[in-house]
Amino acid sequence: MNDLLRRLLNLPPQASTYARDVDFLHYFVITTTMLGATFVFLLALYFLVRYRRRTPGETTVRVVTSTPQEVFIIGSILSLFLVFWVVGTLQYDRMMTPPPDAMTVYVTAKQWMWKFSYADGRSSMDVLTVPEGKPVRLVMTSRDVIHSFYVPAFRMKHDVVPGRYYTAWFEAKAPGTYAIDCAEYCGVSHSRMLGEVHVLSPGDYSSWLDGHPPATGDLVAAGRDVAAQRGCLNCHTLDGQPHIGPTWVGLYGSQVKLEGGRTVAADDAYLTRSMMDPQADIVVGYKSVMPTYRGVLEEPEAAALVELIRSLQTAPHAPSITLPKVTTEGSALPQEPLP
Amino acid sequence: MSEATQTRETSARGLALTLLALLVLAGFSLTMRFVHIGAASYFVGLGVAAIKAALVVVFFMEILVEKVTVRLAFAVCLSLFALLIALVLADVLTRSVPPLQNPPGSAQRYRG
Amino acid sequence: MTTIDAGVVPVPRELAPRRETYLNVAHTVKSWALTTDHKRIGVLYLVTTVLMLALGGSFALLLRTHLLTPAGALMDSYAYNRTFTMHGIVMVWLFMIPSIPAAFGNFLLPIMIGAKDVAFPRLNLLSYYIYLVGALWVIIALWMGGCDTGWTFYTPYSAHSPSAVVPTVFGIFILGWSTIATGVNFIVTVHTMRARGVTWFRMPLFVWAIYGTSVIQTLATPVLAISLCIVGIDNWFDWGLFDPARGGDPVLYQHLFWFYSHPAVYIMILPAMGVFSEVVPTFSHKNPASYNAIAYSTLGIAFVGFATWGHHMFVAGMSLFDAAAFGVLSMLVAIFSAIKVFTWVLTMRRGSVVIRTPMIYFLAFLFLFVFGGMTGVATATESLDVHWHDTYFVVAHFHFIMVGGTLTAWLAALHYWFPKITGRMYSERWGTVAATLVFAGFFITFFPQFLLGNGGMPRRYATYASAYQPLHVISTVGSWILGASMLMTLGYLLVALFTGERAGNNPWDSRSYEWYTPSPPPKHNFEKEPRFELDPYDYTVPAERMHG
Amino acid sequence: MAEQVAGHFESLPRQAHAARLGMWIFLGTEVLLFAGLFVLYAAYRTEHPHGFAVGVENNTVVWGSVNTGVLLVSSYTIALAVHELRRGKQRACALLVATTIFLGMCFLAIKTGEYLEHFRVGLYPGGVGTFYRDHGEAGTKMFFTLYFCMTGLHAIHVVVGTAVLAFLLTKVLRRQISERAPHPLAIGAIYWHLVDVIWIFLWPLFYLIPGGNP
Repeated sequence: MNDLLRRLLNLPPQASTYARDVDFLHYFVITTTMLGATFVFLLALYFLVRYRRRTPGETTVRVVTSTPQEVFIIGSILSLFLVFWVVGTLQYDRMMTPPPDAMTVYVTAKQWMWKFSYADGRSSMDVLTVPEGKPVRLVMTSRDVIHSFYVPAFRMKHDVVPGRYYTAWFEAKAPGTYAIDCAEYCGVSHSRMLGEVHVLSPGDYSSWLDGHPPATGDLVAAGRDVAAQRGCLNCHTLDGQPHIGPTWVGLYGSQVKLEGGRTVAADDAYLTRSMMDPQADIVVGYKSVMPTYRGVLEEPEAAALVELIRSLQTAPHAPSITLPKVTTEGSALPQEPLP
Repeated sequence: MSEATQTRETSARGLALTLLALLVLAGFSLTMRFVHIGAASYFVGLGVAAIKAALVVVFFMEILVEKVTVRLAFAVCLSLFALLIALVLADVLTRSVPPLQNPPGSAQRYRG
Repeated sequence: MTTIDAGVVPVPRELAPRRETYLNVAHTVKSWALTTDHKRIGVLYLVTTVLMLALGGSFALLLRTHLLTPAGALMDSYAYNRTFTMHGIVMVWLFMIPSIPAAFGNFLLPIMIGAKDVAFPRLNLLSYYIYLVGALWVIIALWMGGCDTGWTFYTPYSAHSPSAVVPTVFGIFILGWSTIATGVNFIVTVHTMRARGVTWFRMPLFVWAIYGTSVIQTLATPVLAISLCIVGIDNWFDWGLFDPARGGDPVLYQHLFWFYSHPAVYIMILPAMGVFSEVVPTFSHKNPASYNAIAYSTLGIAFVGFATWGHHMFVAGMSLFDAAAFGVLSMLVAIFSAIKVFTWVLTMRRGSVVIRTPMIYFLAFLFLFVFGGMTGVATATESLDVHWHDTYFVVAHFHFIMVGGTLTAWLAALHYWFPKITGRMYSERWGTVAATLVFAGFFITFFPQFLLGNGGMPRRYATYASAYQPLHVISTVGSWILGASMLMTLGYLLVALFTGERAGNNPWDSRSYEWYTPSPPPKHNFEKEPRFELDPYDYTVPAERMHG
Repeated sequence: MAEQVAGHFESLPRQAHAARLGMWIFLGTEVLLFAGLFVLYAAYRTEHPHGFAVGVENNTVVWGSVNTGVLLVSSYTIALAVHELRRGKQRACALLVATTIFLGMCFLAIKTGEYLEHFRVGLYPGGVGTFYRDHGEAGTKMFFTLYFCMTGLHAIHVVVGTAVLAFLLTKVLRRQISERAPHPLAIGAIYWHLVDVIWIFLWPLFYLIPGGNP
């Protein structure tokens, strides 16, 4: 039944986990509304024939539908629409909130091409390679105008807006190649801004990973090298001691209190933002002295740093030296001693 | 029946009093500029402005003298204004993705 | 379908005395150019909007023919982008919005409430000339190569587009003030100039529809004016009000634009509903199933319509809370249309229905509008919209409403009030053939686009994947049929203008107030002070009782 | 030559009511025209509180306040003018309308002075100018771009208002508007009051409210 209706409505294959649910709601909404439309049209045809004019200038009796009848019609239609809305909103919220354990891929849209950067440092143009059966979180931004990342087979679409990191996600169900389109008009070659999602079975995916070794060996080691080279360690510590910048120990996934009273979860997007745009979120008690690393740090290096910070959540490094107490003047936070 | 005989218009004295009230309120909101009251300054500033606007609309524009359709029309315009602000701010405030101060790309074209 | 010939009794030519009407009162160009007679201004708008329909229609045929082959048959992508943008702009602002309110609203509103003219006749003429200046600026932009940002002008692309954005935006800005002037004029007319006995609930329902449209026009268009102003400033002076690098947020532009543009689609559909609220009772010889339901749902659409714009932005990066809020409000506004449809259909019950061209257009409207309208409710369901947004499904939906709804109603209005405006009768045979062809052409054009949209074909694509070609070919052939049938309609109506038989004052035997006055009506609408004892839909008494 | 009743209206009060209703609806559209910009201001202030606070601090609050005073007094004078016209005092009304026009001119002069002062400091719309070298926050750039947009649009409305009042002044002087039908002047006055009301809201937003974290 599902396949028949899908083929009848010319829908692409249901290749992501939520595609099936969306399609079932689709069938329910389309059938109920088309039945309603056909009923209304047939009712009109019936009245047309049944009450056709027999003699010219014929007068008719004044008939007004009673209010209860009106209320019933309105009530039934409204309740049907509200059912659409409730199911639609629940599915929409699930489709728009990535699961926490999803694998991250950075998507950068530029006028008329897609660039994908993976967590382990590799990046590719217009082709997104993901394993089957694992949720993939796309952290997307645009370099120029609004684009829209649209994979019809996954029933997934999200605008890519310059100036913000929007996240969208999918979990591919079956290996295969699925087309990516740009859905938001973005200029001359809007219709040629195409890409492909290569979904590989776990075996193929691991051989694909081996086939393309990431730039450096162990990610956490790569992260520490980058942190040393780029001078991160001048302000941030790996052993929990407070210094000019917040320590990275226990940072990943914690709730960070910011200036102006906001608290933000320190997830991948927050860490990336803090590297690329440190002025955006100033942690309470710290001065905003950090320079921006946009254009300095390549995506793979940023990804390696995030992996390093994630690893420090459980295994902080032993303090090789005790750093001088730095009191950031005017900071509301008293420098409590190390636990 | 010329309009002059309608009694509910503002008298000359009423107009002068309204002006005085407006100037006093303006003075007050000016002083609030130099008093640091933090986030409350939004409500004080806009609240005083709303009071002054109401004074002008009621006493100078004499909206109460107008027929009910006029008042209805103006109320509808204000309610649409409020609807637009409410729903847009609801979106901006509840959006989980903050803006970037200087986002990648989209550098602006400097002229001069 | 058996058509019983009744009601149409043409008056032989020599019997009609040489009567002074608004048409033959003066023939100089000045009398037309500087007229403040709302009927003449209505005719001027009608002629201008027909030209604009032809212009927009030709762009549509260009687009459809281009899409015959996946790589594009006629033009390069830049030309295609400018063609679909100008198709959208010309159709929306130059034809759809003024077509029924400005042409038929101007002509009929004062007559239907027993007034001599609109409240501000000079402002009425001024709004026509502002419309002409605005249209001129859009033509200038067209001559300069046209604008390629889509009729939605989304930033930041509209801020950087090299095409003729500024003249286009300036033209629409001026058109906006013309619609506001007309809107204010009609609102004040309905409030202050109803004749004795014409209370709010004894007015023809077309007046309610035009009143609701005017309210939306007047209140929504200023926000369009300011957002297009900003687009113009951003494109010309690069002030970057929506530029993320300078603190801007492109999604805010979408909020401002759609705050106007969703009420704008109600500006387009409400007059269509008004036309059929007149056509169905007249041809069923029966009072509307519920006068209050139609009147109140008109106001419901007018006001709740302002709160539903967010369903255009479900995937644009709006917060989940707002998406849910706009979702439920969109469902709420949909029931008002549903009420109207049920009321029209129930009006035919226990009536005395006869089939004429306007009624055929009503059946076409009923099928297309309800079918199209329901897909609107479907796209307002958030999770389904994620797949459908910016695909051909949405293109098919709004064409079902705009062409299937408003254009069908415009054609029905053209035929229904043709005798009242020109005093002559169109040929019923040609009318029936053309109506059926319009319906067939339309359906073959736009039904395949639903399937294209489901298949995931994005809109505004100059080139597409070859898998979609069969459906595109069917759609293009359909567009040729639709184009041909529109030309045919224009043809036989022009012919009827000169050779049609003389229609009597009330060829459809209707009770609505505009049929009390002779057709074509005299300069001041009524020879003597109009006294309407009967309700405009009282078919319990024969037509003779109308004139007391 | 008193204002004659337009042909299609039965009586003068009905025509006056129609004119006032038409003007009030037009004022509604003007409010909604500014609504677009107020919404942008509100949204951007929530996104860049600090940037806007810096903007408010560096704005010419003295000139802005003088302008507020000027507009409030001009609102009073035009209201008094209508009041005098209803009492039949033609000359006093003409004098008051002239003062209102003069105050409108003062407002525009002060506004131009303010803009020149901003340009001198290197502060141009669109985030361009030397001022932004040390106040480079994106929010500040947006603050001043919005400042130029909203006060510019308001200044245009002041110019239109002054022109309308000048036109009405000529009709009052030629006694075409008298106490029998004062509504044309009343309508011009209502438009001027709206221009004043809009400035009443612009003034705190751009000059007075430092906001949460200065």
